[in-house]
Amino acid sequence: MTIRVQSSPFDVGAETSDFAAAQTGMGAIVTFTGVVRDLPGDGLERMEIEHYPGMTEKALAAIADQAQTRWSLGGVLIIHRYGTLRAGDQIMMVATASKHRAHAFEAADFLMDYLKSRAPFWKKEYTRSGAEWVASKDEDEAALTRW
Amino acid sequence: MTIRVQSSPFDVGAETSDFAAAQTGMGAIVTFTGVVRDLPGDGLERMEIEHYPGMTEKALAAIADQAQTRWSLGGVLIIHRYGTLRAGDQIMMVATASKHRAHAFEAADFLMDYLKSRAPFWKKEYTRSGAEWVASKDEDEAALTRW
Amino acid sequence: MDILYFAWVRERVGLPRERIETTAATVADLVEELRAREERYAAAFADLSALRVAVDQELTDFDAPLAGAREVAFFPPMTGG
Amino acid sequence: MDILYFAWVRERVGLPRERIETTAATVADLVEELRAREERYAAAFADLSALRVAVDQELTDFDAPLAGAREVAFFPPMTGG
Repeated sequence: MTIRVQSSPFDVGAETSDFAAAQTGMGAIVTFTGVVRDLPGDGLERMEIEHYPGMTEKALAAIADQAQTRWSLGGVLIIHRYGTLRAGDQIMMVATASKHRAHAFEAADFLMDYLKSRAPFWKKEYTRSGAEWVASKDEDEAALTRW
Repeated sequence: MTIRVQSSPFDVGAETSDFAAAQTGMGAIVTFTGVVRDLPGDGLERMEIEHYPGMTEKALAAIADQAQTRWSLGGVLIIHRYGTLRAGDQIMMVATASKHRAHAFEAADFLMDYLKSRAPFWKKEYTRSGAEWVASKDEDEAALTRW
Repeated sequence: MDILYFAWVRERVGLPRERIETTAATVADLVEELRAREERYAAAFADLSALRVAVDQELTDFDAPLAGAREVAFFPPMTGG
Repeated sequence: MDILYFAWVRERVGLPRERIETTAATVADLVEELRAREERYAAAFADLSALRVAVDQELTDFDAPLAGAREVAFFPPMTGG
């Protein structure tokens, strides 16, 4: 299991390559990459991501542990950035490997749902008209009941 | 939409990078990579993948079209190899991009289910004790009823 | 009409493709014609439930009409991915 | 005890962390103490349903006991991913 919380960009291609190369006996590899979207209207000047150093790493490791308990997985990778990002920047990625494609897909989907609502990150969006904390969505919390 | 049917290996890292770079306004990118697994017991000497040139490309394009009709997607990429492969070789990949993570996940999962049962590829496994065509699984056909 | 065979169907028939003259109205009629030819065809087409068919590169059923068809392919269920 | 604030809770309280002496038995008791201090705390803790709390870096509830706790953090619902 690899957990990285970093302000610097990551290279999704190199990460995917390295992750795939590190797996043995796995038939299926799924990756998810989250990208900062521009805002309609004013446009996004930048996004600031705040996190809780210490707790963040623990929370992500606990989520990855849960995934490894629920599905038969090889590797699990989670990378999440903090600090200043702009539209088009890659904000985070997860990767899962399993012998079975359904496990790899479900585990990646699960990681994303939990990461959104249980890992201590907060986003603030800056536009020409001001700055606003991104509100959590009821649907994100509701998504956890799928698992 | 990009469909590639090729005997040569592909670089999953470079493909993921290029795919991600080509998307605009997409918040979510999902990739699935299929890897040849070794066989218990005798071990896999090699796998030969046969396909139906002409129909293969059409069938994959039709599956990608269906995905684009059902979900709100940016790009869709499908790469599938044919010819000789060995354990650990990457056999195929799909990538999907969407504004919404659920769409990207579901579309990639759908592409895999359809590709398995509706694209004209056949696998033959060679071991020390002989060669055998891989039998289709009832569960693969059943998976299509999810959609 | 071009007839194509893939995977173990190809191996049983002993060739990947052939051109034949036929007046078969449906895929099923064509299968009957082929079966009657030689033992290797009878072996390849022994169990239709184990076979799939494409007419002009589109998956279809054994009762599909062949009017205007240029290419018919027989093969086992696909195992890609 | 170290008290940490994140996102708009941090902005309302006006600082990211502070060390306080408290005999509060539960998180809810601690919130009452903080609210009574100054207007900026009252503003930050006006609506508990909009807040989440972690004790020693584990998410928990407002009725969680504080015996032995070294670090309590208050923040809005997370929005990562």
